[in-house]
Order: sequence, then C-alpha cells, then structure tokens
Amino acid sequence: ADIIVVAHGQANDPFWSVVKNGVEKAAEHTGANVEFRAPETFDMVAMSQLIDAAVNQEPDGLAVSIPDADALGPSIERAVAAGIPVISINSGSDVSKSLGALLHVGQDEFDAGKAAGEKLAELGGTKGICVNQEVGNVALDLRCEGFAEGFGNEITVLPTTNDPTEIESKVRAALDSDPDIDTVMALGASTAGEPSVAAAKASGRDVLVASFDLSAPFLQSIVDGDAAFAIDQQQFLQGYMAVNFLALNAEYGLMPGGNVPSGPNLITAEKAGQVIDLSAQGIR
Amino acid sequence: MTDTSQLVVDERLKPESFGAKLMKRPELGAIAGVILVVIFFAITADPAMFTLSGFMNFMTPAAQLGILAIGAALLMIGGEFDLSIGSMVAFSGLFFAVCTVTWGFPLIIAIPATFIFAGCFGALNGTIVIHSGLPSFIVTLAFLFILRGLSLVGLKWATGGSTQLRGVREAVEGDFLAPLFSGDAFQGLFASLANAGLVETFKNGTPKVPGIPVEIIWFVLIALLATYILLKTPAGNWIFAAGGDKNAAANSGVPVNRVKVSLFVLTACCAAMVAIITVMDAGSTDARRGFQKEFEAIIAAVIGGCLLTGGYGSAIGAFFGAIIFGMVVIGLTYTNFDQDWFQVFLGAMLLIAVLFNNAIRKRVTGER
Amino acid sequence: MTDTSQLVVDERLKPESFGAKLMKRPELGAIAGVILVVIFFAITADPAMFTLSGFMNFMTPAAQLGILAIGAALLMIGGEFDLSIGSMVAFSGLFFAVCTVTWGFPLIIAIPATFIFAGCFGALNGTIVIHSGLPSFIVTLAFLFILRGLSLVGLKWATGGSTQLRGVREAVEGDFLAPLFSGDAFQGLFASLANAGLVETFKNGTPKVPGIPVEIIWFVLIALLATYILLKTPAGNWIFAAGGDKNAAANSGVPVNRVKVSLFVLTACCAAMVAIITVMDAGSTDARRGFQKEFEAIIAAVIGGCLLTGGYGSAIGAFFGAIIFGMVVIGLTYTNFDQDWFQVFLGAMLLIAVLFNNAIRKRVTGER
Amino acid sequence: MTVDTNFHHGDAPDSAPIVEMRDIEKHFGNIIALAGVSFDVRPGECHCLLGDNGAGKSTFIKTMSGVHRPTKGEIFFEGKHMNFASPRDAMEAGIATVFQDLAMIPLMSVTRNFFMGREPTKGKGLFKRFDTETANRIAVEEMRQMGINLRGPDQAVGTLSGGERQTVAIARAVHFGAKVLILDEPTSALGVRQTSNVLATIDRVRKQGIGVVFISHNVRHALAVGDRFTVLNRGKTLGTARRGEISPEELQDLMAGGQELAQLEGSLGGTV
Amino acid sequence: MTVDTNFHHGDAPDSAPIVEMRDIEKHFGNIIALAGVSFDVRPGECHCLLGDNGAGKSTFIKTMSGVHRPTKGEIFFEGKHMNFASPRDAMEAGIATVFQDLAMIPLMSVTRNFFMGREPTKGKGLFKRFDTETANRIAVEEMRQMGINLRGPDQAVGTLSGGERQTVAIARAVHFGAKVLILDEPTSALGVRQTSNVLATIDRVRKQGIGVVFISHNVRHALAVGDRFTVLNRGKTLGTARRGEISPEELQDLMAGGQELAQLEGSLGGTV
Ligand SMILES: Nc1ncnc2c1ncn2[C@@H]1O[C@H](COP(=O)(O)OP(=O)(O)OP(=O)(O)O)[C@@H](O)[C@H]1O
Ligand SMILES: Nc1ncnc2c1ncn2[C@@H]1O[C@H](COP(=O)(O)OP(=O)(O)OP(=O)(O)O)[C@@H](O)[C@H]1O
Ligand SMILES: [Mg+2]
Ligand SMILES: [Mg+2]
Repeated sequence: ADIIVVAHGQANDPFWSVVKNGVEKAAEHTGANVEFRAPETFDMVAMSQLIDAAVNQEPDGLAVSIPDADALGPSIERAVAAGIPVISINSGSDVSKSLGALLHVGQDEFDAGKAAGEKLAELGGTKGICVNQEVGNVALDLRCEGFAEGFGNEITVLPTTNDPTEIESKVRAALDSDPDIDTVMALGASTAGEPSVAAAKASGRDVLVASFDLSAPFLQSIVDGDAAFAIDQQQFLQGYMAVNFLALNAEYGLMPGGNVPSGPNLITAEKAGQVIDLSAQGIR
Repeated sequence: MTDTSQLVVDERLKPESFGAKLMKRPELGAIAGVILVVIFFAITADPAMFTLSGFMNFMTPAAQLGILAIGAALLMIGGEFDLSIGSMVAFSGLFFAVCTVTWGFPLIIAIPATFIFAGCFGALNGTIVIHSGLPSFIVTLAFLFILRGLSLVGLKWATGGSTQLRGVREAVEGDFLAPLFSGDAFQGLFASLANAGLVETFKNGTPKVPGIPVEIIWFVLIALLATYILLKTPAGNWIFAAGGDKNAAANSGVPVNRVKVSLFVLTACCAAMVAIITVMDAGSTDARRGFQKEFEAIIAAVIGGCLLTGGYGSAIGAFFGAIIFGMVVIGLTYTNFDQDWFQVFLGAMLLIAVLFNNAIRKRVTGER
Repeated sequence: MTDTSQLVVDERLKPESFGAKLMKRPELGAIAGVILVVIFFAITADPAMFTLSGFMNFMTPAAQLGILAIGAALLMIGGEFDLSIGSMVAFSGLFFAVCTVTWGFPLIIAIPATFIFAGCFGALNGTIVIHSGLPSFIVTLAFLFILRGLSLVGLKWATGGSTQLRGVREAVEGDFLAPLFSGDAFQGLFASLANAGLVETFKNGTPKVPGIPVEIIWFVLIALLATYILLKTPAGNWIFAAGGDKNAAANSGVPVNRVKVSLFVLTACCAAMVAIITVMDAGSTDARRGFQKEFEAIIAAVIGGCLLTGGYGSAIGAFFGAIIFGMVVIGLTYTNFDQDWFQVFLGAMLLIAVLFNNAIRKRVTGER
Repeated sequence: MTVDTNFHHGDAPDSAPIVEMRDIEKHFGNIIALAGVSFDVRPGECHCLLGDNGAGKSTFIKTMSGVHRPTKGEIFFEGKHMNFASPRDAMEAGIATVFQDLAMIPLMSVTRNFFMGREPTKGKGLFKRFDTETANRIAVEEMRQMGINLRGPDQAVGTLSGGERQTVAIARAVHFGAKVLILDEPTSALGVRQTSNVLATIDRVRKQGIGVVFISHNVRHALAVGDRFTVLNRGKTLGTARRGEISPEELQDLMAGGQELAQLEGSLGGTV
Repeated sequence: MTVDTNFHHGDAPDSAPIVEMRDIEKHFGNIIALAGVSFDVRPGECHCLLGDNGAGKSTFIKTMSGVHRPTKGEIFFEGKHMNFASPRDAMEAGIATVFQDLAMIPLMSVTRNFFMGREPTKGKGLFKRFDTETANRIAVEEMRQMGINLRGPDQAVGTLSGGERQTVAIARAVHFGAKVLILDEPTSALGVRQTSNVLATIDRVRKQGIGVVFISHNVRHALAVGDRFTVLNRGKTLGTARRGEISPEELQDLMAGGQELAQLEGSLGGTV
C-alpha cells in the first residue's frame, strides 16, 4: 500500500523527527510504502500544495496534521472527494470529522498546554514566561495559550529564535529584570528547554522549568531536579498508529471507531530516568 | 564614406548561430536549467507529476513565488533589494483580511485599499533608502522585522489574542471580484473537457483539474508586462540605467530617485497581490505567512540571471527561475527520496541547474 | 620644483577636526550606533542589563554572532557572500560532536580536524564560485541547503534516529584544551574579585559572573587580528582590491582567485569556531544549530559599514555591528515593552541606529 | 608656485552670456577643489577651459551641469538666478554635457546608452513604447558621422574601445545639444580622424548659435577652435584671453601652472 | 576602405626581441577584434603601436600582458614560448602595463592602489606587515616626479581628477618597470607638463635597456619618442616603419585608416 504523511513540522524539528521515526517504524512493520513530507517552514499555503501533490499520486491512505482548517480544508476535502482515506494527526481534532477524516490520532496542543499550566500552578508558580521559539507557528502559539489558561496567573510570551545561546541569554534577561518570575515554560525541550534550565541555574534563583516534548538532556535535568517536568504527547504514536491504521485499512478495510488520544503525558522525576535512552534514540 | 547602408557585411564579425543569439539574452538563459530539471524529474519522479494536475500543482507555488520574484527582479535590476516583501505578504494579507472580515468591506474597496496600503510602505522604504543613502539591504531589513512584528500585533488585535485570522472565504463569497483573485479560471471549459475525457478525472468523475489556478494566469500576465516594460519602454531603459550606475544614469538625465521609489512601490504591490491571492485561497491568514519569501524571490531572480549588483537581468529569467525553484521543491515530493535528504537534493538540484545553465550559455555564445 | 618637503601646508586643504578624521574610518562609523543603543537601553531597560552579569549576558550571543560576522565582513569586503555559514555551524558542530562522542578523539585531534573539515567545504565553495563565474550568492545558497540537509542525515546516522547528539560535555571533560573553547576564562580572578567585593555575588557567596565567557575573548582577538590583516598586511590590501574591482585587481597583479578562496576558507573556519564553542558549551548539537546565522552575520557586517558590493568595510565595524545587533535582541527582553512588539522594536532600533550613525558621519565629515 | 602672468584679459563679446558663474567655490569635506572661479559662455562662442591636472576644471563644469551643488557662489542661466537640483534639471534647461568619465553604463547597449533619459517613443497612450528601430538608426548614423563604424548598435558599451565609447558620449551630447554644450576633454581617447571630426563639429554647432565650453590639455586643439581661453590653476582662475591675444607658447606656459617643462629631444618644438 | 599603403617596412634592430607576438588573433564571441597581428619589442627601443579607434590596439596589448588569452597565435618571451595564465604571471616575467582603463580601485587610497599586488613590507615572520610609511613616501615622491603634487597619499583614487589618476597608473608601472613597459594611451588625460614628463620618462627608461610599447593617437608624441611605428587597422597590421623612414603626414594618414580628415580652419596645419 502507498501511504503519504503530510505534516506541518519539518524533518529536522526534534518533535517531528520522532513522528517521522514512528512513521518509518510502521512502514517497516506493515510493509507499506510510506512517505513523510513537510513544508520548509510553518507555511500553510505550501502545506496545502503538498497535500494536493499527494492527492495527485492517489495513495491508498493519507495522514495529515491540520493546524489551520481554513487553509488546509479544501485540499483535504479534495482528497476525501477523490476517495482517499484520510487520518488527521497531531492537531485538528476539532475539525477532523467535519473535513471528512476517518479519525484523529493526537493530542490537542491547547489541552496539553492547559494541563501543563495547571500542573505548574499546582507546583506553586505565580508568574510565568512562555518561551516561544517560533512565534506565528499556530501550533506553538496554541501551546502558550493553553498554558496561560491552565496556569491562571500572569504570563508573558518570550519570542526567540532557534538559537540556544540566544534563548539562554533572553531567559536570563527576563529573569534578571523581573524578580517575580518563578516559572518558565519552554515549547521545545532541546531548543528552548535546555537553555532555559541553564539560564535558571545561572540566575541563582529557584525557578520552575517545564517543557513540551522530550530530549535526553532535559530529562536528565528533571532527574537531577533542575527542571520540574516535561509534557509528552508520545508523538511516535501519532506517526505509527496513523500509518498502521491506513495500511490495515488498505489491506483489510479495517478502521477503529473513534479518535486515539496520544497524550498528554506528564514526565516527572520518577518516570524521566526510564525514557532518557528512548529519547536519545528519537522514540520518545 | 558615402556608403550609407548599415547592413553591409562587416569583416570584423563572425557568423553567429541562431542558438548563440538566443542564449545571449538573459531572458532565455534560464531555459536550459528548466529543461534539465524537467528531464531529471521525468526520470525520477512519479509520472503523476507530469499529468495536467501535477503540472498545476507545481505551477501554483511557482506562480506565487514568481509574482514576488518578478517584482524583486525588477528592483534588483534597478540596483536595490527589498527584504521586506515576505513580511509584506503577511502584513498586507492581514490588512486585506481585516478589511474583508473585520470591517466587512466588499472586494472592490478591499483590494485597491490593500494595494495602496502596501504601496505606501514600498514608497516609505524607497524614500528612506534614497534620502539616507543607506544600502537598501539594511533599510528593508528593518522593515522585514517591523512588518512581521506589526502583523503579529495586528493579528492579536483583530482576533483578540490568536495568531490566526479566519473566515475570509466566507466573507468574500459571492463577491463579483472574487473569481479574479481566487480559485480556478476556465472551470466550465475544464469541466466539459473532463466530460469529453480530455482531462483526467478522479474515480468519482470530477475532473482532477477543475481549472487553471488564477495565480498562474496572473503570473504569466505579470511576467509579460514586466518584460514589455523592461525591453520596450523608456522606463525599462531607466531601470537598467539606474541599476547599472546610479551616478552615470543621473548625470545622463535619468530620474534615478523616481525610478527607484517606483520600483519599491511595485515590489510591495507584487507582495500585496500574492497576499490577496493566498489569503483568499486559504481563507485565513497567520503571522508566518510569506516567511522567507523575500529570500526565495531573490533566489529565483538570481537563478534567472539577475545580478545582485544591479543593472542586468530580466523578468522572463525570474519567471523561469521561479519555475525551477517551484518545480524542484514540489517535484522532490513526487520522488522516492527520503524527506531527510530533501534539503540536500534541493541544494544540489539548484546548484546543478545553475551550473548547467551557465555552462550551456558559455558554450553556445563562445565566451571563455 | 626643488621643494622636497611633503609636509608643506597645501592651500587646497581646509583644517580638519579630530572628530572628522576619526569618523572617516569605517572602523569607527558604527560607534555612534553603539552609543545610541546604550543610551536607549540605559533609559528604558531594567538596570540589571548594565551590571557585569548583564553585560556578559548580552555579550555572549553577540560574540558568537560577531565571530561569524567578522568572517562574513572580510568575505564581503573581498566581494563575495557566504550564505552557508549558518548551515556550516550545524554541520561542523555535528562533525565535532561525532569526533568527540562517537569516535572518542581527544580535542587535540578533534578541533584541528573540525577546522580542516570546515575549511575544505569553504575551499569547495570558493573553487566553484571562481571556476564557474557564478555569483557566490547562488552557489553558497545551494550549500546552505546541502549542509543543513547533511547535518540532519548525519545526526540521525550518529544517534540512530534522534536529531540531537548529546554527551559532548562528558566526552571532553578534563581535556586540557577544553578551557580554551568552553566555559569562562579568568575564573580565579573573578572569584578573588568577588571575595574582595568588587564583583556582585549570589547570596551563597559565589560570584554572579564566574568569569569571562571564552567566546568573548575569542571575539575580541579575532576582531583585532582581522583588523590587523585588513589594514596592515599586503593580504588586506588584496582583499580590498579583489572586492573593489576584480578585473582591475587581477590586472594589477593581485592573485584574486587565491584571495577569494582563502576568504571562503576563513569564513568556514569562523563557522567551525562558533560550532566548537557552542557545542562544547551546550554539551550537545542538533539539526537546527546556526539557523539563519548567515543572515544575521551579514546584517551585523552591514550595520558595521560593509558594502554589499564589496571593496569597502572593516572588521571593527562588524565587531560593533554584532554588538549592536546582540544588544538590541537581548536588551529588549530587559525592557517593559510588550514582547509581541519585539520585532517591531528590533527593526526600528536597527533602522534608527544605522540612520543615526550615518547622519553623524555625514555631519562630522562634511559630506553632503 | 605663484604665477606672474603676462596674460591679456579678454574683452567680453557683445551678446549676453547664456550661463554665468560667479565666484564658485566647491569643497569636498576638507578638500578645496574650487576656491572662487568666475566664468561665462555666450551664444555662438567656444570658450576653452584650460589648466593643469587637478586644477578643478571637471569639478567646475560639473557644478555648471547640476552634478555638484556649489559650496559658495552663484549661477545665472540666461540672466536668471538658477540652482540646478540635478543634472536632469540642467539638461532640461538646455545644457548638454560630455563628462570626463563619460557617464555611460557598461552593461547597456550603445543605443540604450545613447538615448538614456531621452528615449524616442512611438505609439500612443498605454502603447507608447521605446522606438528601437529609430533609436538604432540614429545612434549608428551619428556615430558614423563622428567617424566610428559600429559593428552593431546592440554591442554593450563596456566592450567598446576607449575611443568608441568616448564617441558615443560626444555624439549623444551633440545630438541632444541645446543651448550650451560642455565637452570635458572630449578628444582624449580619439583617433586623428575622430578628433578632427569633433573639432569640426564644435565649429559647426558654434555657428548655430550654441555656446560651447571646451576643456582640453592640447594647446593646438584649443587654439584651433577656441574664441576665448580661461585658465585655471589650483582651484583659482588665472584670467581670460580672447583669440589672437595670446600666443601658443604663452598659453602652454599658463596651462602648465607656470612651472617649467621637462626637456625633450625630438620634434616637439614649442607646444606639446 | 582598403589602404594602398606607401609604407616603408622597417628593418629589424640588431638585438633579439624581448617579446615577440606572432599572428595573434582574438575573437570575442562572434566579434573579431584581432585578425592576425605580429609584433615585437626589443630592449632599449620604444615601439609605437598606432591606429584608428577600435583598431584593436588595447586588445592586442592585453593579450601581451596576460589579460586575454589569444584565440590563435603564439607569444615568445625572451625567445621562449610563453602562455601567460594571468596578468600576475606576465608581471612576474617582467612586463609592466598601464592599461587604458588604468586598473585602479576607486574606493582605495592612492598608496594602496600604487602598491596593489606588490606591497612593501617590514618586520619578519608573523610580524611581516605592510610598510605604510615607506609606501606613502614612495607614492608621493613618484607622483611629484611626474608633475602631480598630491594633497595626501590617502585620498581615494575615485576622487582624483582624471589626469591625477592616470599619473598614478603610470608612476606605478614605471616604478615597478622591469623588462618591458607597455603604455596604452598614457598621456590622454594629462596636462602639458605631465605629458612632457611622461615622454621624458619613456626616453629615460629606454636608455636603461627597457623595451617600451607606446600607444597614442597623437602623431607628434609618437614621433617624439618612437623608434619604430606599427600601425593597426580593423584588427590587422598595416606594417612597421623605423624612425626617419616616414613623415608625420604619412603616419597620420595611416593612423586614420586611410580615410580623409574633416577640413579644419585654424592652426592645425598638417598633424592633429
Ligand atoms: N569627490 C571628491 N572628493 C575629494 N576630492 C575631489 C573630489 N573630486 C575632485 N577632487 C579633487 O579636486 C581637484 C580638482 O579635480 P578635477 O577633477 O576638477 O580636476 P581637473 O582640472 O578636471 O583635472 P584633470 O585635467 O586631471 O581632469 C583634484 O585635486 C581632485 O583630487
Ligand atoms: N570584450 C569585448 N567584447 C566584444 N568586443 C570587444 C571586446 N573588447 C573589445 N572589443 C571590440 O574590439 C575592437 C577593438 O577594441 P580595442 O579596445 O582593442 O581598440 P583600440 O584600438 O584600443 O581603440 P581605442 O583607440 O579607441 O582605444 C573594438 O571594436 C571593440 O568594440
Ligand atoms: Mg578633469
Ligand atoms: Mg584602446
């Protein structure tokens, strides 16, 4: 069976590389011929064109993430109209059904952010910053919004680039210039999470640091007590399950009856130790 | 000395092949690259790429990029850069979306307003560059940041906190101007072609290609218009002169400043055009629209033979440059290469296309 | 005619103020911008910014950017661009991490190997540019993509599937070369200063600033060295000549091709330097390191007065340019502005700094 | 280095000057290029501007043609006080100039350079377009009249020989010539035939009532066509003489800034 | 347009040529700039290369100095077959050239241009550095000897006057002059004093045994210093004459490509 996955995150994004690993694993297990595609940056116009390109090849199954239902809707509907089974992954749980997707595997970014926010508030956070390394990427912006909602207290969004040194300096600057900040929420473990931990340490203050997604060094910080927790949506599953379902569907016409939530999943000090190795291999 | 015939054969000229004459034109230089890329994908890619729908599929992004690239090429020929066009796509897209969704203007007002709005920023860019004498690189770079930032602020203001503004499609539905800037042209024609079996259809019978996406038509029109301006009008001459040597041009009486400011306005309007088309097509806009498009537009113009130093290049070159770039980006997804290798192939293909281009041109025109 | 004294007062010269003499040097042009930015932040930012630790905090990213910017500036003065340095940071960082972690080489081997590795790619870039005659923009752009893609492929190969390779810190721990490329210098000095109460300390008595981050020291050293080369050696003269007019330089006997290839190698080595420092500092590398650094490096060089067309500029200018850029990027975090406006301020500050700079220079040197 | 001049100051011709420049100074930063120069051109005369290298001749005529704004001093055009904001202004007022650096764009064709800024058009309204055929024809014809047979009008100016390029600039200025024609060392790169054509052209346009400003280092060329001679030295004027009032040797002496010439064997008797 | 020449072909001088060029052709795409030119220079002679605009003189000497590679033909340097890969090669072999376009970098200072590619250094090993003082001193002094008093050695060449700039190029070539000195219209922008200095300089270096190739459109300058005269026309050579074998009028006729000159009133008797 030919299956195509179109995602809004790039193959070199730490988060999406894990999804891609899941996709590859599923391809190996099912024997399907699977391809993973993504636009060069978070670009909804380009992504809709990639979906169109996929539809033109008339695959036996299509898995897409849907961060912008307006922009991607017509392309997805075209796929459905062309008789291609579609599963939505990662984002778009709310619109998945109405666009004609068979089911959704993933976790809502907003809900994940909310869960993290609630946890941080519970841990005693009163004033937070949300380190966003890609402002304008709706998926990341939703994480911040969810965090704000769950946290309840005042937060500011700290826009940065992907550069760890710059992130460290900016987090440090934010901490230095406002002594009330006691919570740092990073939107990606390796890009933003690790430098945030370093900055918190260098500031000499007691700061709650948490991050979305996993990276081995960040998990190590959790174990060491320098960071509070990481929030994991087991995105490996999003790639793996979607492809698996589509392959089974192509072969036997099988399809589960409902959405599959892959997270959220808080990784705290107890669990962190176990997943470090898996994270280092790109599975968690 | 009394011989007035200009067509007397000059013994100081060798006969020149037709090919050499063609390849000397910067307009046509990029064609060799296009051919190479087509051959490459004809061999490696899924045959779906070269069906009619595959063609429309890679031409759509190429056209969107190309509209920007032609503006950028004209500006580059005129000796300046505009790094703010990518941000301008986001910002004028936001303005357009606010006009239609938030303020509920009809397109007949919203579209001209968007062009005027973008044009004003273009004029501002140009005026600062002219009056400060600073390189346009740094001035428009500042606007890259400023406009991108304003898009974010504006979006949050318009939506009450989100970075995504939706509902444009509903807002413009039924407007008589909408078909000019969104969707597909010649739908009736394609439907009847499909009925006649001349256009492929999906299993359910709808034609795979419902029509020609309007951006492709705009792209071709703009390329033709820009070429006409460059080659056939005094303004074209002034653009080449202003970019070739600002002082020499001014000393010869070319209104260099006026030419440059107009080019900045034109480039901004190209960005507005792309913004309107993509916002109407997508039905939404977000803060990352047009991200790095300035860069891709310059790439396309340079692939098409424009010199970064100004004074040389062509709109048709940028046209083919955009097609090469668009074809490579989309084409790679039709092949079986692993996505991890995507950028390696993208880079290699660009390099090979340009090197090939260059080698062919040198060989045919006999340069050494 | 028999007057051999060169110091006779020429009636065709007006006396020139000391300030005018200073401002004529491109090295010093960017200073006005630095002062303006400092004043701005002294007023608007939290006082923490101008403590010693605040200073180190914004100088660290500025230094990393600056090392790249100086390489880029030299190359720009020599008339070429290198858009691949950002990707080169990622790729040589990967190579260095693989050397130390995967292969377990000591630094005495790993560091030279990384420089040679990067240098080879620089030489490749340069050779293609020279031999094809294509603009370096397009050639190095191809390598921007290729190297970025290879970094991803290499990382996955080295880690078995992840995009992050970690464990560098452990691998180099205790290596006698490590203090040269990571951590803070003069730690002893700062500890005793802290004891003497001259440096702020945390409540537990450790100094807030444990030392000077090594990249700052490298940054200053490289800026001095580059300035020395540009102004005081024949090679510097060749760089200006090669960038000013390639043909004229070659016709006057400057080995233009050799100069340009060396500059590409140098730029790549600057990227490798930044890669080594950041990888050792972070203890890990990932596929997005150095993203868009090529762009920022060019920005810093242009702020510092380099011309995009080549032949004019200075290393000290790039030095200050990097400081301006780094200070603005980090400094805005110290202010109370709504961070949504970050990019708007960033752009506006850059524009104002450069305009101010320019205005001051014109005023002082009496240009019109 | 001061010059003790035995220079005869010329009487002004009868007609009113087209352009009159009074006490022009021009400073570049701390460099004083012109320290107060007065000069005028009248219709139908060829006024030669002579002087040593670096005397300020080019700077002076650039001030006249709107490239530089004078630091001090006044410009009168046809009796009215004028301040050209750009070369285009000066051109529209009727001043055509051949600059020493020619003001050509190397990458553009001969025709495009020839008509740069003043393109002939055909068609109307939206279809008004650059009339390439006419332009090519005129360019080739004007060049031929100056003694250059082009291979084709679309050759890039950057690939022309030095003299061919200079001829394009001269032919262009003459073709569009209006009330004043300024020629800054127009014959420096020209062959003997082209030079005699240019000198003959100067004579022709002068007869049409155009005022010509002619800069040259060649005493013989200046004497061949000049009606009045003004000599600059180190940014100052040494005075003006009318034709016939000054001998070639005197003029050459003044042009050298009063310094003696190297001794030459050979046939260079009298004037270089 | 063919020339029926009454040109006396010169006998070769005694000594062996330093540079000998045989049947050089040079094509640019479909443009034939040189259609087979032979030429040689011997030590201690000044060999003038003359001809109409666009005849191919500059292209020819660029082939000699390694800028262009000949399309056909052979170059011998001191009897050995040679193929200069770059101007630097030619320079190292001992050929110094003043190009018609001067090969100067406008943004760089006079001193830096003067020593471009051949900088004097002081110090040793790692501290070997550009010796700015010496360089400045030499540059100013050499310029003064040519008759130009610079305001300062750090003025950008782009802001020099045309003649000042040309003098920098000449002074540079003469200063580094080796076995052959090629001068492409070196006096075109020079004042009378500077011109006579350059002609005197040619005479001086010739006496030192250097071979000089001198291109000019000025018959009088050529006759003043030339030992042999080769005339090019439309990419072909019309022949070579020795000094004294040809009259100024004959030479001028040949230089004009055999076409008649415009009639001039005034003092231009005989030669332009
Ligand atoms: N833009 C400038 N900046 C600084 N100095 C300048 C500038 N332009 C000209 N000068 C100086 O002013 C003086 C006069 O230059 P100008 O070009 O007018 O001389 P000129 O009389 O035309 O000489 P030539 O006969 O050599 O062409 C020269 O010494 C030159 O160095
Ligand atoms: N790079 C080139 N490409 C095309 N044609 C060229 C090129 N260089 C020179 N030519 C042509 O070759 C011919 C000879 O040019 P060259 O510069 O050698 O003439 P020249 O004898 O030096 O003339 P002048 O006395 O005007 O300097 C000219 O007609 C010119 O147009
Ligand atoms: Mg002059
Ligand atoms: Mg010549």
